[in-house]
Amino acid sequence: MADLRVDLAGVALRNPFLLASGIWGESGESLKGVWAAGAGGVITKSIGREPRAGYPNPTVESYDRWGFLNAMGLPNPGIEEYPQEIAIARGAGALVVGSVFGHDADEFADLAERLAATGVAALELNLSCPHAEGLGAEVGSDPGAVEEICRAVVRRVRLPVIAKLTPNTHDIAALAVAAERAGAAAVSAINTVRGLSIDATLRRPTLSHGLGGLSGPAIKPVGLACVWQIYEKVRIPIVGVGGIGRAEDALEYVLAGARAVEVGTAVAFEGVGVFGRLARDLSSRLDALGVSRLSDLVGAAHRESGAGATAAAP
Amino acid sequence: MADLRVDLAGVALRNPFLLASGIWGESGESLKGVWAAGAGGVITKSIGREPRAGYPNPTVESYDRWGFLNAMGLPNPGIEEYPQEIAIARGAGALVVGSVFGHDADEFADLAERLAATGVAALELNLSCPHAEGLGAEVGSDPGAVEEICRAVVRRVRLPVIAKLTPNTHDIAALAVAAERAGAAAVSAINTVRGLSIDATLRRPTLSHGLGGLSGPAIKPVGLACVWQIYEKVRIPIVGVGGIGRAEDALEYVLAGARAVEVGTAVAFEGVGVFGRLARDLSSRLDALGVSRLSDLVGAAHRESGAGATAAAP
Amino acid sequence: MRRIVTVSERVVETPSTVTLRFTDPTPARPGQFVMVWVPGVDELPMSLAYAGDPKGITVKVMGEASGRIQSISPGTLLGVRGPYGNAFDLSPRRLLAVGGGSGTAVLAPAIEALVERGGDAVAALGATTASELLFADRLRDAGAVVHLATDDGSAGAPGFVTGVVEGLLRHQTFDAVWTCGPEVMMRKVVLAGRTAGIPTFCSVERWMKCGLGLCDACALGPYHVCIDGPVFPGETLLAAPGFSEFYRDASGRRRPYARPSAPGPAAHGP
Amino acid sequence: MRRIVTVSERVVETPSTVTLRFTDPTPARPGQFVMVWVPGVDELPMSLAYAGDPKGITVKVMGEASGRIQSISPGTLLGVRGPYGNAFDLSPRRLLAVGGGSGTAVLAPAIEALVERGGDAVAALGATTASELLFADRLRDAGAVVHLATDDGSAGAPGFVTGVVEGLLRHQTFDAVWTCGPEVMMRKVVLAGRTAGIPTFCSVERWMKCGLGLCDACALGPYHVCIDGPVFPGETLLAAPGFSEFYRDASGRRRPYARPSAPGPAAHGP
Ligand SMILES: Cc1cc2nc3c(=O)[nH]c(=O)nc-3n(C[C@H](O)[C@H](O)[C@H](O)COP(=O)(O)OP(=O)(O)OC[C@H]3O[C@@H](n4cnc5c(N)ncnc54)[C@H](O)[C@@H]3O)c2cc1C
Ligand SMILES: Cc1cc2nc3c(=O)[nH]c(=O)nc-3n(C[C@H](O)[C@H](O)[C@H](O)COP(=O)(O)OP(=O)(O)OC[C@H]3O[C@@H](n4cnc5c(N)ncnc54)[C@H](O)[C@@H]3O)c2cc1C
Ligand SMILES: Cc1cc2nc3c(=O)[nH]c(=O)nc-3n(C[C@H](O)[C@H](O)[C@H](O)COP(=O)(O)O)c2cc1C
Ligand SMILES: Cc1cc2nc3c(=O)[nH]c(=O)nc-3n(C[C@H](O)[C@H](O)[C@H](O)COP(=O)(O)O)c2cc1C
Ligand code: FES
Ligand code: FES
Repeated sequence: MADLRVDLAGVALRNPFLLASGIWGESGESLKGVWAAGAGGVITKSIGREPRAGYPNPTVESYDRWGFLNAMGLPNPGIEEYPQEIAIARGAGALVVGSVFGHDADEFADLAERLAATGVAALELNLSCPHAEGLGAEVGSDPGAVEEICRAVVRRVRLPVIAKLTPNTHDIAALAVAAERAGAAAVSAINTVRGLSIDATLRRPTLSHGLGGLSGPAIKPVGLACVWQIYEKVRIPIVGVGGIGRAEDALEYVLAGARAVEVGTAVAFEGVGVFGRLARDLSSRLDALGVSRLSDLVGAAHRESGAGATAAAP
Repeated sequence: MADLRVDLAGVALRNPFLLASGIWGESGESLKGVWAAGAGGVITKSIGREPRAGYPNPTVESYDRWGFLNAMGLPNPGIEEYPQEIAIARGAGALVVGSVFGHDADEFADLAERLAATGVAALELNLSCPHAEGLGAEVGSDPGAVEEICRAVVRRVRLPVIAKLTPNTHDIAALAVAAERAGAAAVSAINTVRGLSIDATLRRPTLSHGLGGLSGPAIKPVGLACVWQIYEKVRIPIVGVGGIGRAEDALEYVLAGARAVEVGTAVAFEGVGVFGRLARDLSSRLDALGVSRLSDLVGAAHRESGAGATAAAP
Repeated sequence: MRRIVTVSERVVETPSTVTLRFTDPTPARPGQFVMVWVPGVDELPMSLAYAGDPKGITVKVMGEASGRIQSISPGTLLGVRGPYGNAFDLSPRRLLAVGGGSGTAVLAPAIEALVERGGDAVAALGATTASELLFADRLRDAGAVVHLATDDGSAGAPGFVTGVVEGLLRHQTFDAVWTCGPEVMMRKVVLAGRTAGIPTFCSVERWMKCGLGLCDACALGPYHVCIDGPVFPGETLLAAPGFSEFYRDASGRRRPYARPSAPGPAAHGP
Repeated sequence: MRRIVTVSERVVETPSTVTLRFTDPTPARPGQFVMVWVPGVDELPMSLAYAGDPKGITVKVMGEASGRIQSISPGTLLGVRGPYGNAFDLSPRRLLAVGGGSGTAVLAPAIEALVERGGDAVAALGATTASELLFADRLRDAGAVVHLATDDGSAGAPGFVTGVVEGLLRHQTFDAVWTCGPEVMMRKVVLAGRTAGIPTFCSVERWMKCGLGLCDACALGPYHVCIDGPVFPGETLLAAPGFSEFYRDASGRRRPYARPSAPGPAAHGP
């Protein structure tokens, strides 16, 4: 049996599969269920200062097996009430990563500090929500802002800080470099890809917010490209996210440079059992490949590929 | 029967469906075939100064019915030899739009001038190829460069100039604004979305170039979001591209703000007969909706949608 | 995938509930729900009060969105996706169905289907007052024996319907009990079923956004109502943290159910 | 979708051609081709010389990529996608098959399948010299009557195989003629078939990139060899601009076929 354990910036994971933020992440019982299903760790819903109801419905549009478009609007119970949910998950032994979002560096740092006090193993900064004004990607596509926010958080908490980056930019590697420079312990990529769906009969966008973010199998190539480009520019570990639902997807992300991965949409497509399946299948796949430790493969596609294959593109 | 004719920046199209650049566009006989199949017009492969072989194979990766990833590397016969292909298409009565790519404004302008001499009805500038170094999106994600190139071309040719924009940016509307300011007659959006695919067994990218561009149904939400965002910022017409294969897709693009659309990947998925089908189906769909002229619907989703729905996001 | 449907009929059922019918060929089973989009207003989970053709939803005014849905006239376009969730098991030979207020809406098509398959059904319906009793005639027409209760005693037994239920369980035998209504009411029904040794099945409501098992809005203990429910065995619910105690609002915050009846997802009961 | 296969066997067929076998369960019909990816080298269209299990391709050294493919040893991993394109129609009762050089590779499995279905096959194979004659024994084993021609007269009739074909068409009757080889050769075969009033079918080659009808690399007049071919009726080709006159290189430029034999996609003939 191949060894799936990974060290993510000092956090020991029993396997590389983390629950992605925003999926099954509002309630402690759900986080606990994901951990029980075999995840290597669970990332909370992105938490803000105040409770937030998010946008009115419709908030999700589904495409036949290849993706979702969502504009939830960052609903969350707020930092006051959310710690009780983390406590439930931690009570069950879950490794919890806390996710936060904010309007500026100070708010990020405050929230990070408060979440850190709940016993989470690491913090993920949501610098990348594609559909919330003044939050997320609006800040997150500017390397200067990314650096400032990461620096503010790193100064305030002792936990590893993971900067979650947006693909809605021409140069995600520059964002990763900014995060690294600021002392982030890792970066995760990608958040959703900006998209829109329209109902032609009603002549209007189907999501109440209009613009949303695409997730699921359709964005796997985009996520792989981002991880690939980031791997060529930074030395801190990368967490791959986007369209992962089968062990093979995860393996591709690892080969592109990811040390761990997050699983979101697949939880809805496949059910929470996907976590157990992913770990089992990845282990057998590695055995078949004659690889004893997953971590030996991190970034291996950069080393094996021929001349033309590594050429970086804009 | 609803009226599908559209006026695209002074170019009269019999219907809104143009062949997208790079699909079936290298040979005159193929362009002629697309016209005969019922397209409203055909856009040539992007033509450069010299003949270009493109990247070695593999150049295309296919995903089950929802997309392709390609890194062709802009193969083209070069401006010397290509006019004979245009002549074949024009000889059959086809409305031809010439596409060009270059390294700088001068090269774009030279090529545009030479293509203009072949009798094309308009010129599309490929400012957006996601996988060719020093070409395409590398230039095309900088509004300043877009403006400079468009201005240089507009000065040299009398034909309508269409700037084809990349979605691999945080703000495509800013690119459109730059093109409009420079005198472009229209913009088209989108070119492919940057992506990568990896073969886990071989531990290497599957395309010889590594990074490529995603096309097909998977990118329709991305294209719609781009057209939507551009429509809110410019007055020149928009040509929608990305994942259009059914009349409903085209209608969604029109409602989002597109005056005409381009069809690429669907030609491979559905065969060239897709053009006749699209026009027929769109016409019946408009009849069912009680709409007599397609052009009345351009941007209608912006007008009909409620408060929350029109909120622009980053 | 979402369909756009046209409302073909609007029926005022009670002063606070209205049924809207529409044709939608997607097959559904009694107990399932759809996400109903009123463009420009909201998209809400609604049980299918009619699961065949034409489909129908029976809406009680709770707040802004349900108010807007109610006032919809025939010819209006709605977006519909689903059906989602599980259905009632139609195998019981002898059924007791307990509806609190508009909770009867989801029970009605299931009772009809069960009787059609040869089962016997007794229905106990409760409401605040006589005029708010829902689908009593519809269920009688279907062949069910109908018992009534009203808080104000204006029809049937005075008081909560749970009183009627306890009596029925003492004097008759059933293979199963179905119930839909406020969770405090359902809890009592489940406990009464436990005492009588009869399995209970509750249709529960939680705030919903995706309806797809993605967003966690509908979390009820370890379950997601949109995919694991809405129908749960009563014993499962008794063991689930939160049942009849709190629900989560749009932000995911826990909100207690006020007693005996309260605003909240399952508040449209007696 | 691409599969990664392991080369199980390497057979040297002639001094310039080698067959590679590999197991790949995807069903294929004789006449179809696959895109074969040699990691780090190139991906090339290759006809299936064996369409059953294990599959096989027979490769002639033409340039760098085919040279690298040839030298591949058992155990090597290859990427394979497809099969793509159409197949030979196996209904003729009496067939004449005309192979020029390694063009015989694609004919062989189709001839075997036709004979297996009860058809009679006569094969006329041409090559530059005796040692380059491909699959003569394989076709005899399959039950075909085999005629040979070599440019240098070292085996069979001296000169081009088209001479043999003209003789066969004069003295025997056939339901159909299949051919694969240089286009100038195929053109002659098509014209001979026309004179004899027998339908001809040619397997043609063009530069290929996508193999999916997307990129236009394989354009041959109004057709795309990857989806409309590789097998075309001879009369269709005679009417197609470019047939036997030019092909397109990787940039899409027209390149004339030099005569009588030339470098280019279909140049690996007699
Ligand atoms: C599976 C299921 C089936 C349902 N079936 C029916 C039915 O057949 N008939 C019927 O009248 N109602 C039904 N409901 C309840 C309905 O979805 C709404 O909750 C109710 O109509 C109130 O909506 P409102 O926006 O008017 O109220 P609001 O003024 O917005 O709020 C009143 C209360 O309704 C609840 N609510 C609002 N939005 C939602 C939402 N998206 N999801 C869940 N609860 C929400 C909240 O608890 C809120 O406190 C069902 C709910 C679920 C989960
Ligand atoms: C449908 C089809 C079936 C084929 N079947 C066989 C077969 O069974 N056996 C066999 O040996 N060859 C076959 N070929 C030809 C083969 O694909 C190559 O063209 C040939 O091997 C030369 O490759 P090279 O790279 O070594 O040559 P290069 O040195 O690259 O070039 C020599 C010539 O080969 C041609 N060529 C190179 N790359 C390609 C390409 N991607 N697509 C088409 N032509 C190309 C060009 O005309 C070039 O001038 C087939 C081609 C097609 C289109
Ligand atoms: C419904 C939904 C809600 C999400 N909410 C958040 C969030 O709160 N914070 C965040 O960082 N990412 C959020 N995401 C993004 C995911 O964490 C993930 O980056 C993205 O969905 C791509 O992964 P996937 O394809 O596996 O879903 C959300 C995604 C979805 C689908
Ligand atoms: C194989 C291929 C080649 C392409 N070549 C070009 C090109 O030369 N110039 C260009 O502007 N766009 C090119 N594109 C982009 C398409 O024109 C189009 O913008 C994109 O594919 C999205 O549309 P679709 O989803 O309908 O394919 C190419 C796309 C594909 C798939
Ligand atoms: S409504 Fe989103 S998980 Fe149930
Ligand atoms: S090889 Fe691309 S169209 Fe045929």
